[in-house]
Amino acid sequence: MKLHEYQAKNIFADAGIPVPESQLAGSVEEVVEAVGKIGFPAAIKAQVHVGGRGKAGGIAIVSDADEAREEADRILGMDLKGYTVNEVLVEAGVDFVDEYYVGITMDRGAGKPVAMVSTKGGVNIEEVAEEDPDAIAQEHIDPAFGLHPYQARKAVYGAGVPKEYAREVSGILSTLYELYVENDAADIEINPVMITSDDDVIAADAVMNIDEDALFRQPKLAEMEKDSYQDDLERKAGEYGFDYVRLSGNVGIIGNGAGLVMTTLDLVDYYGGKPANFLDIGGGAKASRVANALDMVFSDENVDSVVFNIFGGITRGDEVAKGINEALESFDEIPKPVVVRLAGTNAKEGMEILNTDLVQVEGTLEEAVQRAVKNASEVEQ
Amino acid sequence: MKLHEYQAKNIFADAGIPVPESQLAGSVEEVVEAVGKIGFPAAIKAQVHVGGRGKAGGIAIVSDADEAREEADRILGMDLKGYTVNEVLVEAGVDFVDEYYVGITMDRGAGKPVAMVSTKGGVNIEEVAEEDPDAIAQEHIDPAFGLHPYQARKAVYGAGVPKEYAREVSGILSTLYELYVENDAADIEINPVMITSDDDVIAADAVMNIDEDALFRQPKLAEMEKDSYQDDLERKAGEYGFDYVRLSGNVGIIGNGAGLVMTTLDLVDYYGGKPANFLDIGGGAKASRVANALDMVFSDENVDSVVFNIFGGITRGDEVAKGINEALESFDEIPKPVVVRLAGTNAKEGMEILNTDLVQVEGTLEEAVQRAVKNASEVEQ
Amino acid sequence: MSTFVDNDTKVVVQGITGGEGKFHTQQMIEYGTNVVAGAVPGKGGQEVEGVPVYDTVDEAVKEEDANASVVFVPPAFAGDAIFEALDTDLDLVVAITEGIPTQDMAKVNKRLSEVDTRLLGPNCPGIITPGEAKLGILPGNIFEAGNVGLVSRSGTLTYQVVSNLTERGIGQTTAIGIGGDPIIGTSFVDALDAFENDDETDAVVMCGEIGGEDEEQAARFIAENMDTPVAGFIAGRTAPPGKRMGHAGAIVSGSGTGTAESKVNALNDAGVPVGDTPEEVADAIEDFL
Amino acid sequence: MSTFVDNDTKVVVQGITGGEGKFHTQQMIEYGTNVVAGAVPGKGGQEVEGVPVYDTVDEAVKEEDANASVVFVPPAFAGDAIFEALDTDLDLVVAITEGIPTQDMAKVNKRLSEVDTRLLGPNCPGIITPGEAKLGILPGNIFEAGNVGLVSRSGTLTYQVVSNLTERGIGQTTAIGIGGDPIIGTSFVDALDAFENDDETDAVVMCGEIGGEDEEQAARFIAENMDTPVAGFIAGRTAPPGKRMGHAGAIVSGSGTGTAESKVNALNDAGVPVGDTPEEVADAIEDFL
Repeated sequence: MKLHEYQAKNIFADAGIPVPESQLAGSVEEVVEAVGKIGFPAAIKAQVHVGGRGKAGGIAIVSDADEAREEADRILGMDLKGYTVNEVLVEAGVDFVDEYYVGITMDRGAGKPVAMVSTKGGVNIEEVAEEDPDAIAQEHIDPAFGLHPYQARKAVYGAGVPKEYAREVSGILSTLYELYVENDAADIEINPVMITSDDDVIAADAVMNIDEDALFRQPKLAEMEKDSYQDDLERKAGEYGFDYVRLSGNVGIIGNGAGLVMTTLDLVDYYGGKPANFLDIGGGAKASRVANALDMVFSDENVDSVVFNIFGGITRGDEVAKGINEALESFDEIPKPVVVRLAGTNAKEGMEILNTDLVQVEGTLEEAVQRAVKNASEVEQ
Repeated sequence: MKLHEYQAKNIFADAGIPVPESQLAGSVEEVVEAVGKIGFPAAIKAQVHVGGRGKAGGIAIVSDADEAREEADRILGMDLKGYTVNEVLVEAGVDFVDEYYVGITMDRGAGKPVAMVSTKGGVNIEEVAEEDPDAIAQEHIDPAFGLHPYQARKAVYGAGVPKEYAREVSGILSTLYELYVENDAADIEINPVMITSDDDVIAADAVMNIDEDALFRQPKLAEMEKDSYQDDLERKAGEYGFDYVRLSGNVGIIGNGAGLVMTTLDLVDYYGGKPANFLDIGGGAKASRVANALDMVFSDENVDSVVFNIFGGITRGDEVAKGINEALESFDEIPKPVVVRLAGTNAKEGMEILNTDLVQVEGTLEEAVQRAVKNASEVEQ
Repeated sequence: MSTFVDNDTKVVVQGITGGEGKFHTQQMIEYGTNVVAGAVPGKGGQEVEGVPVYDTVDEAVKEEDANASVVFVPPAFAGDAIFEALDTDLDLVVAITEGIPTQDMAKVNKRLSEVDTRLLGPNCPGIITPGEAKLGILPGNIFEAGNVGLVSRSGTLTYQVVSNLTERGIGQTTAIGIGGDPIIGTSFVDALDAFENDDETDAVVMCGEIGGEDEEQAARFIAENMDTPVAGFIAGRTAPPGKRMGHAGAIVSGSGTGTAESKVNALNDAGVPVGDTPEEVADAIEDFL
Repeated sequence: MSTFVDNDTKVVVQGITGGEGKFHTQQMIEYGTNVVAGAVPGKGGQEVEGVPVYDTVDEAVKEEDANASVVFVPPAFAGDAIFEALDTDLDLVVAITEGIPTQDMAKVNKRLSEVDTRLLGPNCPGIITPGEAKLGILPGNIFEAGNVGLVSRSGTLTYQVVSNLTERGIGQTTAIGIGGDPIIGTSFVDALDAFENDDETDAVVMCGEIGGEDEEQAARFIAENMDTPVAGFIAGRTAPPGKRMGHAGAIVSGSGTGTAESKVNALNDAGVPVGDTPEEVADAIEDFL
């Protein structure tokens, strides 16, 4: 779960990491008011979950009120890589002489977090990692001990941060690790840490992604989750408790188990179709959950055809069939053709219950997907 | 450093461990006022750093105001194993059906903390440990991970705590470990944890000893240190920053290094004398520190004779000699005879500086101690 | 020979009194698994499906001589439950629970390096040696004893591939679910190594998916250390970067690591045929035998 | 042969720019110790007593090939400094610092179990192999090369006993200060074991003190494993229970464990003569030789 820059910066500031003076604004008038307080130059930064906002036109530096009004008007409401900008962060401009990168993420291979520092900040750190890996100093963190102060120093000196800033930057790194743990972060980074012309060290950007599996013990962050959805469908999936990812195709996909649903998407693609979504109803789903899943997929206006692929382990075929019947029987006309494939636990019982007037039934995964792809292509024509 | 029961209970209560309603009182009137609020029966408990207060008469249970007044008058000001009672904790009496022990201490041999639970609470736990060690369930704690919840449960079930109290008692144990870490405790225990007739679980006593070496990062506890001294001499030693222990003999002892000072005490005893104190001036002591040490020992009215034993490593004999001279030259008459033995770094230079009109000089440890013992016995006669 | 579990495996079920724990205990017993105890704090003294319940895993192990556990404890408490299991010198711990916070698992991972116990999962369907024992939630009826080993990051995908095999009359030595989380106990390499050393396993199916680099490591291991032929499948070819595809571990990073393409290429380079469909995986295995 | 340190030991001094660090670096160099580097955060690039200073121990080890460190870092930062040293694969870390919080040392102790480095101390005077090298604060001039090993929990008591030996013309192979804290790296047993395996050590002095049970363990070790004769001394016979006698570790518990009596008895039972005075210890050693 991604936090917005302003949310992450609030958390950073509360922990004592210096951030520029800033104010959140949702309208042009609020932006003008904010720059009035903050002064010039000021930055106006789109608050959307998109990397490379700057290049995409989501950030503007303004030097007077007219420019602020103009840029606010341009950015608020704009579409940034599929996300609509509803809020901007108005922030004091920083006159900087250098930019560093500091961040912490989970190294899956090592099974432990890793702290990273680079003096090549302000650019895409993945590119730095590829082109000049030595420019990023790394320290693996033993999660039982946490980040030792000496490790923070070692990373900072190892990255070549000049002595006069080393103490502050390593202090920021140590604080970042505390926040990483306290907030169950998956990633946390500042890119760039700016060195100002006054020799101050300041977090000019803030990225924080939260481990969704830990939201149960992060009530404040869970509150922020509602701001993190890209659109109404994602929000709906969140409310229903589905693992859902929206894609750009027209074949709606529902299944149980991440691997099997991914495989269903892949087969749609393999047989020439375009998946509209990933939707995993999870293990042991009851009829109502199945109905909710169909509601989700039907709500996506891009969907022309649906494939329902269940291999029952804990999930029972009869429950799934009941759910499909319930959902479809509520329609006067089935909105999109639905292909159903049921296998595994109670599949036979499910097939007996299933109202085959309302759905098309196939015996294998491959056949079901091919039929759904065909249905979609027929609608397109 | 020992905390008083009321100090520890405040810390427990802030952490959510249930404690009886209580109020600190320094006078009979305050006790009467306190029982008026708290009701009867009430306990009046001497706040001194002594084990076995109950047996020694430091605790009274009172059932009306007259009794409270009487007992308060008896306990306040009483001498409890050498400590004067200046304050009592007035506490609501608890009607209990069972008493447990929970505690955490450092297992030096294992190099890690150990959590202990016993259903034989309310008595001296060391005696339980000796007579029925199986009655104490122990769980060693990996300090990198902390006390796992399963360990707290394992100790509680292992000790035979009934199921209906297991969750609360293991919760208390987990909280104790948090407090142990947060406060840099050396020991922390509740003896007894009482099960009340209403099935409540409550900490009826509280023991907390703090690692003195960690007081630098425990400012609140360091504040309490001034309440922890037995007498003015200990307070003075605390101000001077000496490792000092007062004993009951009449040979004052000053030296450098714990092992050598202990050895000097042992030799005083071995040669028939009685050590008055342990006083370690530490490594690399300057002249002023040496003078302070002499001031300390002279302030002890029990002291009849002083032995100054220095084996210089970092400590320099010339600095010590200078300090001795300065301290003694300020007297018109030397209060107690001082025997000096200087060896190691700059001992020769020290011997040259030392004003031998004011002190007696010996060449070996054994000779110096024997001379000081003789001096003391002569004063006694 | 079987891998990790067999007739002699004595199982304690952690969380046996919960809905899932109870249901699958019954299923495991029905399959023939030797479930000897349950462990649930505060429920010691009860019985579930005829199995005695203890307050702690330690007691269950001591009283019933268990050498393996299956964890059905909810995510908030599952990390602690795994630590508890790892404290009792078991041979195997199978963590079914989905949704354990990753930082909890990083700590478990550290603890794993200090003990000799093997962890499967978490977020895995468990392990089955057909005809002998199953530990977990896999539907026993689709498996058949035979000579193919299977290792997979995904539950239902495993069932799909197994049914493709079983329908052709190809049975399995052992099927191992290693789990869909970013940090797991047993890796592909560990499982492949076990299959390579199992005389009865003549071929292996490996079902990977996007995220991480376990499949790439497995490919290197296969190329360098395995004589037993392996066929592969990789799920998530159509997954967009930066999106978690159900499994916490199934995510292509924004910088493009963990892609299906990288994994398929690595396996192909190691001489491992990778099926475009589950049927093609079964075809490849049939060719091997 | 020498124990733990010799001519080839290459030393990095942590905290070399502080008063104590500077002074003792000069003293160590003067004694002939091969001090190759210092390590102090933020002071990299400086020189102290002709020795180059680095920002991290890691750098110092890499650049100067050090294999041992001496820690003169103040107590608040010393735990971290020891962790840093333990991260660099040194053979030996000598922690001089007194007053490190015990809970910090419990964590260090855990880390020690994961690495191959030996820790001496903390709160110890260091180690000296007379004529070869000293790491720490021991006054070199009182030592003389010879055939007696010495291990002690106390600094100045060590000097006292050593001077009693040296005055009689009895020299030392190595003198090891293990430190006066409750949790220390190298124990009596470790040091005794090293002396037992050192051909040049013909007798050993062991100076214990009240608190803990290290001396009792050492007594068992001597009885079971040592041919080299040992003479003992135990400080703190007159210490009252519950009072910390200078050293954080020198405390007889309220329940009466850690007494001098228990230690003297254990050593006597193991056939170790325990002197009532330092002179008597020297007498016993003289008898052995």
